[in-house]
Amino acid sequence: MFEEYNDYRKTIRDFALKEFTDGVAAKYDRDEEYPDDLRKKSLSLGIIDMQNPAKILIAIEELCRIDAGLGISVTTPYFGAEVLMLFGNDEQREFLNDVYSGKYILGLGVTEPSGGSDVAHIKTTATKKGDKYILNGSKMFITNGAIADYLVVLARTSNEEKPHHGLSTFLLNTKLNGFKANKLEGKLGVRATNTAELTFNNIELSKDDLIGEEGKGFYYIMTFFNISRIYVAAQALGIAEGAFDKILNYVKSNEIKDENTMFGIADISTRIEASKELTYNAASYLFKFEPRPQLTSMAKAYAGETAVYSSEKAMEILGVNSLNENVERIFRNAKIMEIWEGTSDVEKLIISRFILKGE
Amino acid sequence: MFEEYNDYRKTIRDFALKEFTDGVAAKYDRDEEYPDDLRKKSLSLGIIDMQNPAKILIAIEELCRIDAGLGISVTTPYFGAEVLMLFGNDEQREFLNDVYSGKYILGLGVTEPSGGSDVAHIKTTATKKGDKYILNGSKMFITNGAIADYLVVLARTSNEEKPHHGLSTFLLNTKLNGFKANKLEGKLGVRATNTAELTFNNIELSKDDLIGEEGKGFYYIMTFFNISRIYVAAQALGIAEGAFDKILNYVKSNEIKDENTMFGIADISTRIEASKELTYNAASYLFKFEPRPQLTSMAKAYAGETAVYSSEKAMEILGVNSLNENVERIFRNAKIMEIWEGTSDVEKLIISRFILKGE
Amino acid sequence: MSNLDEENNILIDTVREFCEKNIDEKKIEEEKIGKNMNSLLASQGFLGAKIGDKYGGSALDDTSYHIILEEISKYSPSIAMKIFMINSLYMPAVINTEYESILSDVSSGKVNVSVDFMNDKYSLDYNSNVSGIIKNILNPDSKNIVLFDKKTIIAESPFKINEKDFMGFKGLKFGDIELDNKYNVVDDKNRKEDIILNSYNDLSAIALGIISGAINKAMEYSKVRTTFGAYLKNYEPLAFKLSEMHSKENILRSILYNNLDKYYTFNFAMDSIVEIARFSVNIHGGYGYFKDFGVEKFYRDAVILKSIFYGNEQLRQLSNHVYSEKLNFI
Amino acid sequence: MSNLDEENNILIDTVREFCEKNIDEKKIEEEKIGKNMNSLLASQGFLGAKIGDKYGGSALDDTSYHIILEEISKYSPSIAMKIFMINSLYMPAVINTEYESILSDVSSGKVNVSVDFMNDKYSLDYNSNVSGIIKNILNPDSKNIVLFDKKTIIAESPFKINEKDFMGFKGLKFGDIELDNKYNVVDDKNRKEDIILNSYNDLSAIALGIISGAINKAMEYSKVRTTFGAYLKNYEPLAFKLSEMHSKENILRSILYNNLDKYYTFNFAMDSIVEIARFSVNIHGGYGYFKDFGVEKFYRDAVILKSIFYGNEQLRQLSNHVYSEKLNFI
Repeated sequence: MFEEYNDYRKTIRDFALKEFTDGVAAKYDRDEEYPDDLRKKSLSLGIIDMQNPAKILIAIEELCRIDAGLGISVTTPYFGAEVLMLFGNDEQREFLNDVYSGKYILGLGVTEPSGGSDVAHIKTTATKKGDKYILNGSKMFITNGAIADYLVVLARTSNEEKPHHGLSTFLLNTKLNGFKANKLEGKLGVRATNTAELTFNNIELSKDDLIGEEGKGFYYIMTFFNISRIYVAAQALGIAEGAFDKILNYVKSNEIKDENTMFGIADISTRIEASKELTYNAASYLFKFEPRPQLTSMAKAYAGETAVYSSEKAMEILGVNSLNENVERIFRNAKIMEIWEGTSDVEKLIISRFILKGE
Repeated sequence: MFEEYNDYRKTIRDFALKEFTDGVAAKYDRDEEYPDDLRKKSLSLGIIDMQNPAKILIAIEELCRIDAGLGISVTTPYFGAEVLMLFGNDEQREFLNDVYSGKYILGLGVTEPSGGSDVAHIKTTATKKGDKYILNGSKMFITNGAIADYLVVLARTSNEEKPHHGLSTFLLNTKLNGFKANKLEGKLGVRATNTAELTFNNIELSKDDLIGEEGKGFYYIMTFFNISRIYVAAQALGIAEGAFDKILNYVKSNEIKDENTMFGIADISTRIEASKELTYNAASYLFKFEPRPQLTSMAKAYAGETAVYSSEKAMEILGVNSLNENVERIFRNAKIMEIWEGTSDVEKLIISRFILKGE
Repeated sequence: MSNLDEENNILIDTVREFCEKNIDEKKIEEEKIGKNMNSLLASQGFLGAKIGDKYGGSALDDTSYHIILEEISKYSPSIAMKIFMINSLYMPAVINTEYESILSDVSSGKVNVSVDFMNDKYSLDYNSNVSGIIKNILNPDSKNIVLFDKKTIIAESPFKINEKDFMGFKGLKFGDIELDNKYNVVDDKNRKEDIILNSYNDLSAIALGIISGAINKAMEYSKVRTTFGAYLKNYEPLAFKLSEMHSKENILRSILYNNLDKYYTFNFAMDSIVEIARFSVNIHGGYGYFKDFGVEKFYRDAVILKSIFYGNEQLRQLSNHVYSEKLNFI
Repeated sequence: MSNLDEENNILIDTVREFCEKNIDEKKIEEEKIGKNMNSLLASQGFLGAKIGDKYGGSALDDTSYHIILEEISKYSPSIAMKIFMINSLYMPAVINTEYESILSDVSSGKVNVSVDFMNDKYSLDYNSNVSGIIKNILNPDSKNIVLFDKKTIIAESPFKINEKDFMGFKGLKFGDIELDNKYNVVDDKNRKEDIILNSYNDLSAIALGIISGAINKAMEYSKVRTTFGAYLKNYEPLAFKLSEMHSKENILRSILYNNLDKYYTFNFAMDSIVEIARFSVNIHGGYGYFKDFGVEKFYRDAVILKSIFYGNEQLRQLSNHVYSEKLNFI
């Protein structure tokens, strides 16, 4: 299913090699600045085609292979779009065109300061008042938080016995009164991406801002994560491959032949191959609408660990030569793969739950 | 490519569940005896179809999932057949029908006491004398060695500058004078399989016993290993799955729910899924005659390690309950997967060589 | 091992000499530990290593006991397990009870005793009768067996034994017992957990012996075996890994004899043992898979030791122990 | 740590108190180790911990030196690295040479010095001129720098520095130097290998501090952070893993201060450090990825420390060391 896109893959790779030069990547990393110019350039080349998930996956992999900070930055302005696509009304889906065209940057506001991966217990509320909802609360670690024009936000609309029953999703215009974004600085890696803490202070939402039905938000978000996880797997796969590229380049150009390094190459390449097959296989089920969440979680957890493993091995094999920002940046970027959109621990619980249910 | 055989898979599984009962498996394990009756039964049901490598792979996986000692025993009487199939003359290929029908048991004699995985430096000689070859030397760890009717044997026919240039393959009738097989006992696992040390004392081979061309034996054997490795991967995959079955069964029937065990289940199932995809993917290239040896080696090395990992985890998770011969037998069987047909170390050198060559 | 004194070193030499002369583990595995071996072990004072001298034991201190367990495990994990069961499990259960006088026959090798590790369920009645099945027990051919029910009890022979073949600690008999026997209470509490907790260092000593025996086999082999034209020890990935394992062996020895917190020592032992034993088998290639080379037994016994004595329950204990400690920082 | 005496414990308390009061690693990473901090470190005798008193140093024994490195690393791996570079790398290169008198200014914090770890190539001419590029050097703003060519030489400032941002040991300046400087020979041999070998225990002490700092952060966090309605420490897979890491920390401390073979200790330290630092970040979830929580620095510095000081070359040394040892068995 992915081999047919080999030409597309090459286009993406060429773009990344040309635009994500070491100097550019290092600069955005140092400055912790969102690369809006690169986003626009990628848009003008039509690199992301939201109609084709296989192409999105490939684009993410190939871009992150060159630089994950920039790669994620240019592929993330659509983050959360699937919620609107699957559950939004006509108008909201119409709105997505402006996201795809780059007019608007989108983001997803789910995680909260006290919550982490525990989505069901979020505390942000959207209290119904006439035909409005009043939004109050805060969100944490929100990608695009300080640059997004709109955010898909999860909030509590009612208190139910089962906490995840009372949640709903809204499309929030960040220009509204009461919205505040505080850009978070000092990230270990993927520093070109924008991350923010948000506060909602009596923001007035209209009922048209509700996405789908009230009370179904938890389900919408879980459905979304079952999709978006595959893209995180692709990010991780790209990072692992990028780290391995550095190793191969170093080994070849220094004519390193010792067997311990050869064993390292075998181990890393095997894990990368396994990550790739897990990711593509899970994606192929997902993209023909037969999702197997345990396969997606396996792909994400395994590829995430492989990204970290490969990048640490790059540091180890290159030794003192790794103290080069274009290598150590990869290892700093890799770490987030075990953290966002469900830590590896959460993935493991998902996997075991499905496995035990499944037989 | 493998899903179309799901019915066949079920047939095999049913056969194994019926015939490879715990009692039967334990008995052959204890007695270290080759299960010739089971071999005949499997033949009468036509379980192995040498014309269809995908079915062989599935049969090996499913049989080893129930018991590797018996599973390998009934699928190994054809061991070495591919050498004849690919490089033999018409008569030798004709002879294979008697192997497939079960009239003869075949085996492969490559490894030597001093050699291990170092095939190029074997010491057995086949010295030309008129139109005969006189075979002298010894072989070690030969599967089917003491029960085979015929063996594909690698021997040195000339001394060349590059040692692997002087090797040739022969089809040896084990009834010939000068052949001696000493069954090796005291194996850690797969004890139902037959393993022997062989000595060749002035055995007279005719030139018709030569397989293919003189001096090409090393190449034939390497080609063979590039095929047979995928079947070892399938053995290992089956063992890993079998160990995991024991874990799931234990966890479910004892209603174990603690998170540490859940993490274990996630880790094991992820590695098994990765082993499966690596194996099937490598096999699919191989079976359409586009072998990618590095993928095959990755599959074998990874699945072998996973077999050991899963079976050790079964011992750990079942704790004192694992002291049951039907569980600990799996862990004893698993170990051979990292050893035969190229230790994991050799696989790693193959992988890295291909990777460095490949780019 | 600078922390061991002259006397300790003499003991080490004595035990090694004994083992070299008397222990053929292959034979022990085939024929089980028999009468002769029992007498030999008794005459050396090994069987009753920790038993008091009024019962003919050696009343050794912990360090000496650990030296014996370590050194014997290098040759025969089975014998070490037998000594361990007597001194670390059985004796603590019976000491200060009416059963303690049996220790005389135990330390002299006249009778076997055993302890049920499994979480078997028994039925006790008012006529001091215990029934049920003991599964997978080492030393079923025992005079009596300590069982852990709500209380700590002792079941009296004769036992109806269903002997089974088993691949771990093969020098000991193994099997199931169909219980229909007399029993006596030796403690009103189930002392299993506390007895095993107290034996952590003893188990670490056995683990150290297994680790040491396996690595030494592997290192010796790596010096004499050639492949692809060079000694195995010249293949760096193998040499590095063996050297790292050898480092761990020495670390374990250091912390055991320096008496570091037993939870840490035991965790480290259990964390290393299987990987080390497994890799020692790997180093031997095909030979490692055969009993004759004397290395696969370490792998078997390593895995079995861990299966019996280390699981979630022990990790829970470690974790409780760690979280109840005053942290060394801030 | 029963192996440490009263005096050692007083030193530990002193260093901790100093760190608590004076070290704000976030600020140090942002502003680099500045004049004030240098004076403070000098006044405590840390900068010249091993330097003799004729040069104003503290002339400490190894144990005291390791205590300082460990304790400071828990707060600021950067400061520990600075102290290490002076005492373990620079001083051994210059002692007993005409340069040793500079140690006065070093121990008082007046001048920086540095050592080039990279395998950089230089050109030396007969006018005592050295040219070439020093890549990726910590403390480029130094009075002079030890270089390892065929001989051990010292290049004299002023240096043409191309400062770079760098994510490890961020309290120190970092960059490349375009060399066109005077040099002097301090030893006719390249002493890099022997100097680093001699510093194994010192590096292990820094590693121990990083490990300890990371685990303590993680354990504290696991006691206060809740998720899915329970404290993190109540999620067994996390608690077990933290407890196992805490065990390793204590093992490393035990073998370091008990003076086990330095090869073993260093291997164990390098084998554990990255996994422990990484997992300590993981425990913190999203927060772990941000500088504010003070844990990601341990991960960065752990990986960098290992990249600089532990690779095939060190494994080769370990392996040679192990294979040249008399084995403890047979």
